[in-house]
Amino acid sequence: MKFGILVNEGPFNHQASDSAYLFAKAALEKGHEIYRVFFYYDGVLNATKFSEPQSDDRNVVKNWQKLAEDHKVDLVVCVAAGLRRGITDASLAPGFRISGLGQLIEAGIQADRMVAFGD
Amino acid sequence: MKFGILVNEGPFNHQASDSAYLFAKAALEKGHEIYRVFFYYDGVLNATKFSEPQSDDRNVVKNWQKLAEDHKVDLVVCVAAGLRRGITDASLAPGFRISGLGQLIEAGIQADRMVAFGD
Amino acid sequence: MEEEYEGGVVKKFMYVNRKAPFGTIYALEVLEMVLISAAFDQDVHVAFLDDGVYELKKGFNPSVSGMKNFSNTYRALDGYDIEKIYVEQESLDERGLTADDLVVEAEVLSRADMAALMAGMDVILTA
Amino acid sequence: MEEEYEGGVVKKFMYVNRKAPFGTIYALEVLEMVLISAAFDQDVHVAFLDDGVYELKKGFNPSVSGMKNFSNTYRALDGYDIEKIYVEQESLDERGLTADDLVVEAEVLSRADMAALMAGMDVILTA
Amino acid sequence: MSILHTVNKSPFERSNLDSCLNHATKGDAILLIEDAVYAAMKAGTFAARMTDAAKQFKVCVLGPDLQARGVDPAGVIDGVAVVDYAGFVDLAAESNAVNAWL
Amino acid sequence: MSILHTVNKSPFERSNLDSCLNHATKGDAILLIEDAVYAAMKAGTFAARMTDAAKQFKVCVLGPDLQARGVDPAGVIDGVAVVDYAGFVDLAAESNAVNAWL
Repeated sequence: MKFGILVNEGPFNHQASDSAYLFAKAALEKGHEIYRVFFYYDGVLNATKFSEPQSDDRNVVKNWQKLAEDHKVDLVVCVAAGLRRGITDASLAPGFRISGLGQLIEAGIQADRMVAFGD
Repeated sequence: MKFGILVNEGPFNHQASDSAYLFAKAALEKGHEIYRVFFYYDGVLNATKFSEPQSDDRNVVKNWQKLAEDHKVDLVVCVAAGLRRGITDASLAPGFRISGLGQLIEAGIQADRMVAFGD
Repeated sequence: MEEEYEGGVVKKFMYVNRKAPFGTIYALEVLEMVLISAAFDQDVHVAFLDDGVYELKKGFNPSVSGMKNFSNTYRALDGYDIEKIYVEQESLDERGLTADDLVVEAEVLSRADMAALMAGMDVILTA
Repeated sequence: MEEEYEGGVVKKFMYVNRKAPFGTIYALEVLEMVLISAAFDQDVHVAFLDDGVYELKKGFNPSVSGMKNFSNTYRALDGYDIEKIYVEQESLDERGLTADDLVVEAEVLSRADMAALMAGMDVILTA
Repeated sequence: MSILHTVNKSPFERSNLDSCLNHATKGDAILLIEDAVYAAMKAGTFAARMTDAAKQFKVCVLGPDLQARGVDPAGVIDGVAVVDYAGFVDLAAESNAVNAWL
Repeated sequence: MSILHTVNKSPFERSNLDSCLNHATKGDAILLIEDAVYAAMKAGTFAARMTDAAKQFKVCVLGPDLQARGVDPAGVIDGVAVVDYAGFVDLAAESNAVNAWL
């Protein structure tokens, strides 16, 4: 089955991003496909390349990047939400791409299920 | 009277930052002093130099910078909260400075009133 | 907004508004989502319940803060062929509002009918 | 944490914990605030009410998510000379908790006494 | 001794305002800002609780936040004062401490 | 036709869970995650509402989020099933759509 995932909140301040990541990982482990992860609202902040969490904490940005690397998951950051919040090409971490909100709607159409995580 | 201000949330997603700015502006207009504005939790995201809001929207980051310029307000971003969330020297907007959480406690001691804005 | 979807699949989408405007950006950014969705030939439903009914209140004027006044955009939704707009009666009642207080002509549904409508959706997007 | 305040002013500070742990980072970052405050010679009070009482619950184990388990830090607060820790009775009751469920020995106050304590503070910091 | 309590969330969505009302003490001021301004409306299920609160405390509401949301000041509960940001600053200055119910 | 509803906030802090319970229909599943797992505890003032809900809906709670918060699965309301992330995925796959009460 194909899942689309929507992430509404940034890393660390809310658990939403962790929950979304663990859901995606579990879905892949069960043989499902992740059609796309779309980052909207403060969710775009998951894609900053400048995050340096403490050594005894998880690294949320790296978690997403590894998922993209290992499973070719499409990580899309909303361009308009990103511009407001300072996520642009200048701050985007490798593994993420910036695109339009239409990519979320398209994921809703193409995926069998959309699952959203937020505040 | 000396006011200290604590900003707990990032720009755009929450009104907290707008409220804090308008409070600070009103206090200055009444002849009070702003001892320091401290940005903690997601509040550190107010200090990104990459934010480019739409032309018909207010520019939260610029609002803070102008306040600092016009009134020499001390805008301090928490180093630990910033590191997690990708606010470091590489992403810091002019007018803000990065320092320790002790600067918040010190503001609490020095200012006559601390006023916090958040989610 | 030039994107066009050619796949031929038509799903029932519901955009659920449950948050008050201005205190957070969710209302505005859900609205941006709804506008984009008009470019895809999908069966779009927009629902307002709980504090989301405040999003449709007449008389917005956020000029002091410089925040965007997106009230007119709700009124323009039918220009995008988005006509299935639903507001929950109980949510209005609890907040002392009536349909006359709203900027759009929406279909007012009971909570039970709103629940039944939601139950038939393929994709539900909330913030 | 080498910062030291030499001004001689001693104010009554209260750090108010009203949020559940893990769902948001507020509990952890308030705790970091409390630890830093130990370096300044102030009269520190730490209060737990509403969902904040969950922060003191025994048995945290966030290993699955890799989030930091900051439970031990509460226990270590007295090592920082932070000894005025208050928990609200009604908040415990509503959540079916008792003082035995907590990782620290805190003074349990009624809601009215908590309100009275708050009323005497100079600086109140919450998240 | 008095405290200025600020509340910024809708009473329909969160328990902040309830918690504030449970912890305010005689003589305190309560200022409703941001989405909490809806609690100042005469109509709706929360009005009784606020009308009662306005008898015990000095309850104020931030005018610019009412205005942004299209709430007519004429619809504000009797005994609740509408203030602007300068009034917010005055309330903070007149109190001994500000307690934000975030 | 059935919906999986997810709720992630404490019922003491926010109205999300209440709103979800008011809009779920017969045959739906409800999964409590993040801070909503507290709603699954046998003790406390919210337990009666959830015990009742567990009779009408398939109510589940995310085990790893219980564990993180030190909530003993033995203290979970009868009729509420504890699932892991794989179980969350199964619930989503078995339903026709997922409705997140954010």
